[in-house]
Amino acid sequence: MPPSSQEITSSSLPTLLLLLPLFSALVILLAHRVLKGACVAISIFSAAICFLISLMLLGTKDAAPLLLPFIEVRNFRVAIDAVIDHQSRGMMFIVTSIGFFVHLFSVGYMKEDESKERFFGSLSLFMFSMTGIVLSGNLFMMFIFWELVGLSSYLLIGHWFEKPSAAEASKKAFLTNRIGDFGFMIGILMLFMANHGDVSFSGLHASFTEGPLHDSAKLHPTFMMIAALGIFMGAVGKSAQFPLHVWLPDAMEGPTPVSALIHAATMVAAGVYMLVRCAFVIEASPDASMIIAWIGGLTALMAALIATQQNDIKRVLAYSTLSQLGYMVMAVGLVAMQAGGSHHDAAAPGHPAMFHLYTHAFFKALLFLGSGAVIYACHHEQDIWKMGGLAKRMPIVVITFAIGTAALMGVPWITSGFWSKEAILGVAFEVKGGSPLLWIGVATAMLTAFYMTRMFIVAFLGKPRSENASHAVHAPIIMILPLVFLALLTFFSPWDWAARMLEAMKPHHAAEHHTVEIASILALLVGSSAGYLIYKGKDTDPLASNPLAKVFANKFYFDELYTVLVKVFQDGLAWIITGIERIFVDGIVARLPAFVARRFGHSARALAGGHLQGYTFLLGAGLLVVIYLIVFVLPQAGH
Amino acid sequence: MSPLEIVILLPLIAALAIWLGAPARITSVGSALLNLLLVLGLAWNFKSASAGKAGFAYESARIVLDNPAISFGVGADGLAIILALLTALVAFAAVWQISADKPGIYHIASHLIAGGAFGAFLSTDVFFLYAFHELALIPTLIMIANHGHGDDEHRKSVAWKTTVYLGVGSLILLAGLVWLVLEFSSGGKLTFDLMALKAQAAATPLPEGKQATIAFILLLGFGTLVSLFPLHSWAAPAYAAAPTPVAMLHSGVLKKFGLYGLIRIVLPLLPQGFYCPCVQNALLFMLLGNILIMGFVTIHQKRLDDVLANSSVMHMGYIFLGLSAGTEIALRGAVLLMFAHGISIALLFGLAGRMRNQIGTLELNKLGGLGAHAPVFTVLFAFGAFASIGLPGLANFAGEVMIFLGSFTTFGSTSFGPLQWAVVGALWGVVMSAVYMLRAYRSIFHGTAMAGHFITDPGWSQRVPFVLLAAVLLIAGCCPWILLGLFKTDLATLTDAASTAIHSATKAVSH
Amino acid sequence: MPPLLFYLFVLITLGFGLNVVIARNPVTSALSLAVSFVGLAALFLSLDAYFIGVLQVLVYAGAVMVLFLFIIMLMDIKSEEAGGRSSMAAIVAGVVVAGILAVQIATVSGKLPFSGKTTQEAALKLDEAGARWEAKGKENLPTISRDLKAGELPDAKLMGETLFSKYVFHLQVVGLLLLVSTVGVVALSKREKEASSQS
Amino acid sequence: MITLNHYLIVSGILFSLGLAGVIARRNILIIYMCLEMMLSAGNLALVAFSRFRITDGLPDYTAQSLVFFTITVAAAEVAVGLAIIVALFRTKQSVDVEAVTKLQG
Amino acid sequence: MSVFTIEAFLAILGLVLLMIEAFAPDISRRTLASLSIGGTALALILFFTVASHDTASLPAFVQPWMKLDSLAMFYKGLALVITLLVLWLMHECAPYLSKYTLDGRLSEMFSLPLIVCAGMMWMAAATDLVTVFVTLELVTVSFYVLVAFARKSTLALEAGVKYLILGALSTGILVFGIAWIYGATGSLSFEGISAALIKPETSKIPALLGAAFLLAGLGFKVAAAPFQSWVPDVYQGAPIPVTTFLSVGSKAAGFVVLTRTVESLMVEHSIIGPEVKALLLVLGALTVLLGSLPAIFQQSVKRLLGYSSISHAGYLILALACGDSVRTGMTSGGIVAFYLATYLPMTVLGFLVLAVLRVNGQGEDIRDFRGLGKRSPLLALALSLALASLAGLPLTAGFMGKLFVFISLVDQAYWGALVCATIGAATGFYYYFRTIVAIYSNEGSSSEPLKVNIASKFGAVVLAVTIIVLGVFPKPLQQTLSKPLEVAAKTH
Repeated sequence: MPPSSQEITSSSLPTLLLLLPLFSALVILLAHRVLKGACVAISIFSAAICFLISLMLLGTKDAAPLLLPFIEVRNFRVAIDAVIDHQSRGMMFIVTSIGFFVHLFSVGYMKEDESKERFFGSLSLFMFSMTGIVLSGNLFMMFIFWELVGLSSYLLIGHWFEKPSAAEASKKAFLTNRIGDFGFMIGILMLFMANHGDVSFSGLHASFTEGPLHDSAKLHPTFMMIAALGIFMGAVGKSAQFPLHVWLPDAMEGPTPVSALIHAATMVAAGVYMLVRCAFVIEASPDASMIIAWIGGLTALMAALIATQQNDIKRVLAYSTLSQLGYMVMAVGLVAMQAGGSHHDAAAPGHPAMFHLYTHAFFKALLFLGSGAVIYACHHEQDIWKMGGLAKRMPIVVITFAIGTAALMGVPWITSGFWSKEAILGVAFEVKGGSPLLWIGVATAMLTAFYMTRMFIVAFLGKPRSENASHAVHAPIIMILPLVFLALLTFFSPWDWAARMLEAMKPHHAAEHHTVEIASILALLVGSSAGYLIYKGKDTDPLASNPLAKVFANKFYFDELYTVLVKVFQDGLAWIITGIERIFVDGIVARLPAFVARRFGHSARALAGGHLQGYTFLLGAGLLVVIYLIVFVLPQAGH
Repeated sequence: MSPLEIVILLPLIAALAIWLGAPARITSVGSALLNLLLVLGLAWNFKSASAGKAGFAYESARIVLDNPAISFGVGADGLAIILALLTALVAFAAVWQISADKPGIYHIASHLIAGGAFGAFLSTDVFFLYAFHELALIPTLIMIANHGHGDDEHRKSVAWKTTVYLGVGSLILLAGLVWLVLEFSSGGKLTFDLMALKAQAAATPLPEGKQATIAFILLLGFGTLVSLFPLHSWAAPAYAAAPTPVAMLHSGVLKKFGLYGLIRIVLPLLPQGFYCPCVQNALLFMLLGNILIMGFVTIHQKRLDDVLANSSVMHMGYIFLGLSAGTEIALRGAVLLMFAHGISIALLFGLAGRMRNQIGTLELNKLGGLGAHAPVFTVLFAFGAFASIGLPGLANFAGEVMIFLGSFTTFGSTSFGPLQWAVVGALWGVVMSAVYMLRAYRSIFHGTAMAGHFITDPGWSQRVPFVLLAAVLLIAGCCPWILLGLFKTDLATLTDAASTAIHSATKAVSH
Repeated sequence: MPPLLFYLFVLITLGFGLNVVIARNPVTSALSLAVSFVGLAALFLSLDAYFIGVLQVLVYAGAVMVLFLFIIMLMDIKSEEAGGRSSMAAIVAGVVVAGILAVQIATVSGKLPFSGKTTQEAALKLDEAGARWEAKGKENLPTISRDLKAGELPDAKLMGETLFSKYVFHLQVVGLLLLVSTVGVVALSKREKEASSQS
Repeated sequence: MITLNHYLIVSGILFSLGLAGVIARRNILIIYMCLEMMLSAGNLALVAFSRFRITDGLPDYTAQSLVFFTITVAAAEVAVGLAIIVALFRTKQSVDVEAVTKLQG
Repeated sequence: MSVFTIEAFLAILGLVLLMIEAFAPDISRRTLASLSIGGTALALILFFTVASHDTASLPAFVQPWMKLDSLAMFYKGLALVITLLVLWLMHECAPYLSKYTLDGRLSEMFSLPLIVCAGMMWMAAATDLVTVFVTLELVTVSFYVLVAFARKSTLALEAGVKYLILGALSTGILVFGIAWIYGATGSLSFEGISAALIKPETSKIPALLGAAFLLAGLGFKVAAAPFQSWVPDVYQGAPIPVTTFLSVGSKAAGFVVLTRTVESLMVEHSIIGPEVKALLLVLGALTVLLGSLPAIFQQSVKRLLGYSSISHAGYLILALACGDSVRTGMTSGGIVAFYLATYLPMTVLGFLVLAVLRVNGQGEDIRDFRGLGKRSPLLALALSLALASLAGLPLTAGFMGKLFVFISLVDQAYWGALVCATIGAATGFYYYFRTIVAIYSNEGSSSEPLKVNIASKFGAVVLAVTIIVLGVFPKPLQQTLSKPLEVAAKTH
């Protein structure tokens, strides 16, 4: 029978969604010599189409089409299959829309770059892999694309690979993610084993809710905890949670659009997305959810603290991204704690983490692109202390930037950031044992307000502090447009109708707890006013001398610590083990026997020493031995 | 005459022809291409052809000796076909990339090695299976000793080490095989025919203790040839010193013989022995040695060829892991990984060789910034490098992941056995391989180039072999089911034997 | 043979044999070897192997020893040219090896079932042997049976009979061997025609 | 009384004497003499055995004929051997075993 | 036609040639060579065509002493072949050999091998120790002459002296052994000995003593440790053709006697069987080690081949020790014969190349082989084949023999001996490949092509092909040799 239109869309749209960017990536890889500038067009075109498709998808109803049998062994199969539900549809929209805008923005931003073909190719590759993650219907598929986004981020961070810092940053990013994936894989394998080889989300969900794994939380708590934490470790790597957060700030070595798309809005959020996807796994282990929540909270606070003392505009934003991601992860943990082992459908619409992801995606992308515009205007000057007074020179940029900042600080009632943050703090408030996390959240909010104010004031107000700043030029229209669009999205996203339409699962209990509201509003006021008072009209950072501030400025010395760890536990160990391997293993297995053989052979040569007497003696002695053996030994030996 | 015999003889004939003075390059590349097409054809036609007994196709046998019954028997099941495919591909690439200024012996040696590999993979008679592998060793050693890299004395010593090492290994192997034949030959008369041996093994399996002993001897013998830790120390120096085509062929193809032998001979004939706890635990220790210890050793290397050589030693551990898991998924994964690793390491060695020719050194700290000068070269190298660190979409990933999955098929259980712990170690190995590969990649292609240390992109004709290999990596990585489809059935029987053995073993443990 | 004589001849054989080994001068050695062989021949006689005994005297004590002496004279090797003293080690080695070997043989030599017998105990039964010979009816050698009947051992005849009836082929081969050795000797010891630098 | 044992022991001692000479002496001529001694020791043993292994009333003449062949062969060997030794003496002016130590290792 | 006729013909031909040399001194070497070679070839043809395999066909006066079982026929054939090859090699080497002989004359070199051949053929069929002793001495004495013949070369002379002294010593030991065996068993024929050894009343210890001396004496001829020390020196010193003759001919002769002796000593239910077996195992293992390990250091290929022949002797002794292998249906004698048959072409090929190098004024050291791959690709390839085969690489003749030995060892679970055999083989890989690598190495001492006459080329090709064929398709040879099993079955 002919497939109904619904089926067609449900299987062909996702396929298209996947294949278009892949296609453009491949074309660019193979033919960029021929196509030259056309590459850009191809890439943008594919991004645009994807945007449209994801819009079309918004209407469709849930489905789980199989796209490709990847590995098939008799009854076992690892498939590339899409799951289309509210979550993936919403995420698809975020990815493709921001992706599209970033493509546009890049056309302007990368104009002078001589290898922009490579850039756009990698962008398409990223779009492909990200789409894969969003659509993936089982953990393996997710892992596959998980690694692929890692690759594309590696390529994009290292876009200017002649710069050693960029090269190092890309390497660092990939390796840190690899460590996360190590745990991720273990988690997957454990689930694979526990769930009889079925790691599709639907299958897992089924067996966790009423299937064999239903009360695994009680039966084997440790196993479930390790499994959950394994899965979480993947997220830790990808979403740059403590302690694997170190790569994200360095990733700012990449071109700014990349930072906006990958390292702010989408890829880093993939971790959260994945956690929400398999929330039921985490719920199965209260301990795990507790740990996750706390790691999220710590990351949020720590990143916020660090952000207060960064001078590179992009780094400030990077750390704010970290801390917002911390929020989301904390939210995941909190919701799981709230579930407390009992399985309510956590993936149902209205997960605060997803909501914050959604709002954050837009305003953070906006902020990054804005900063990109600023940097572009200031001839790739990134130090905020060398800017200033830009408000007059680029009004639109500044306005959009201000909207973004407001959203990030969570200005009450009008900004998206406010609602999503409230949602998270609300959960923290509800969950018993969540109060410390609540206060961490509030503190983070205060700090956020503080450092954003600081950045805004220092960068845009006052008078220019450098040549570049004073001759800042206004960005071209192609870069302005995305800013505007994103500003609009930022503005409208929290409204119910928008949220419903985009299926951004606006939480049901946003803005209920007045204590929380008051707390966060107070935090906002305190933070921003502090920032205003301290930095108003300053040309240098007054806090720089403060020892505590130094600690923040140096990111709690994490990089130094890790450098030492790598030196000792990797290179040192490698040195030692190599020595052992060369000396002992090779020595015992190979050199010793060889040596013995040579010695023996050498002394055996003496038997043919050339002296007749020696030979005759040997003959005689041999005769003796033979007689002795055969006459006096062997008969007794009892053969 | 079976087409497989042509496949085996063609390279040998080509070598002979070149020796007799035929134009080296044309003959060699031509015959290699011909063989590649032939093998592809056979693979294509395999499904329909595989009507032979026990899933073997294109069978033929010529009696060579009556008692012990030895016959030059060839035949191909999916496993053999895949490895033949690997051989054909790598051989083609290897002979193509030999630069014109090299003497004919390069081509002769390459073809001899290829012929030996074909013979080893395609014979259905234990005797010839063993014999062809040995045949392939001589040219390897001669080439290392006479045309290898490094100063004369170093080359020679490496060559001797390899010679004696592999010699001892193959002799241990021979002893094991002879014992096997003696045990499994039914009714007084000895036979080396694999089918007959299998039949006898199925009819009257040996007591487990004896099985375990023989299996362990064979494991040591084959293991030496595959550089199983701690019998590995010949491999890295040999590959580092070997001339490019030899390195490609030996590390890519010939080395797989040991694993092939284990799958082909040990698993079906001695399942209880191979999967008895003692042998298994020993094997797990050794392969973890391969993965973790060699991983660290590789991280420590300072020259690209050393990195590649050691990494290829390290990656053997994963394939052994697949064997030790023994489930069908894992075994297929192992075979897939054999193929993938062969292609990727051949690609990497080939490119490294080209780099050595142009720059003259492979010292990592003397290189840099090549990415800007030779983008095509860089991309090709990236294919190899990322494949070998198991990036999805390239062939190695599918194999590795299948091995991992196959090791976790103790369904429903929520506790780790030794195998699962080994997998955890292996997963950390994946991280380590990423570390050394990216370090190498970064210091060669990123940053800024040293003065005078430039390379040029390969011209169109020079690209052919590398592009071919890269393409294979991509295809096999994106659609592994194509390869996996080649052997639907033939591993099934084997794995049933294995799984029953495993279960009995686990029972033995649990009781 | 009475023990006394036996021991006398043993003394001669071994004593002069020892002298061969220890004498400094080759001539002395050669002569003592001859004497020792004579003693040995006497032992052969004591074993009723008259023909062998005679052969021993003729071939060894006669021909071979003469040959030796001739060569020694020809080269006129003085004891010092004969090579310096052997090293102590060599001597010790020789003594030890020989001693152990002798002991070993001695221990074994008693182990035979009939090694305790004397010649008297293991007496020859000449008459029945003679009867057997008659029964064989060997016309060509009637004397053998006659002698046997007469109670004396026709050693040479029996020996000859054995050699020329049973061992003809071997005799031929030995003849061949002798010829080969002759030719070899000629080829090896002939002087070169034109006195060239070598030899 | 004199038993076979005595003869065997004598032959054994004679053999050992010869061996001792062969090992200990350096003069090739004397070594050669000692070899002859060893041969005749073998002969003595053979004769003794043949005497005590009485076959139909007579000594075993097969063994004695072997002795005969041994003696003959020994003579031939002596001839060839001395020829070689002479050749050696011509080239090296010495019959010391230490004159032939070029081939070694 | 009786085989004996052929042997007699050879012996007489040898005599005639000797006489010619004696009475017509100015006859050209070429005629001599062609005469002897032609004669041997004729004998060979006759042997393989019309010779009868029936013991009854022998003349009456040799019948009691000879038995024409297939083993005997095989070794006779082997003797003929090797003699022919040696004579041809002699002819090849004549240019450089004549420099070292008296007045540059080689006549004995062409006549003595014929007599040696006759002796070996007789020995192959001998059934009693008297015949063995006489023929063995015929061969040995002729070899004394042959080894020392190129007496103007001091090395050859030295080799001659060493071979002479040690050979005579071994003869003495052999005689003593025969005496004691006779004393213990009362018989000199192999049947008689084994018959006596089956009887329980036979006194064991004296028999063992006899066996010890006998094995020591024969062990010297086959270069078994610890009686092997003469081999390297003599092989290195003797003229190349003579060395070839020694390493194949005399060794084969020694082994046929050893085989028959061991078979009669180790006949089943023999009272001394186990001891002899154990002793042979020990000696075999020791021989393998003492043959291969010192070879690591050799620089002279000729000497190297000497050592290699020792280690091969070790494998053969192990084969003998294992006794008849029921599984493969081959007697130990059959295995030994097979091994020797495969050993012949590779050794001769090796020496042939040495000879060619010598004729081209080169030495015998490994460094003289450098660049041979360029100077004469054909010889290079052939020699590499020969060496690979000596190393026991599969698909060459050398492997099958080793395989049979391995099968026997594993079958009887003699792990110690197996380990020694393995070590030996592994070392072999080293020193043979060292030479192969030298052949194909770049830094050739000189690179002008070698002068190789057509005969040598042809010979090399034939031998190489033989190696391959025996390695890949050993069926016919093995079938001719697995006949002895029935014979053995009949005898026991």
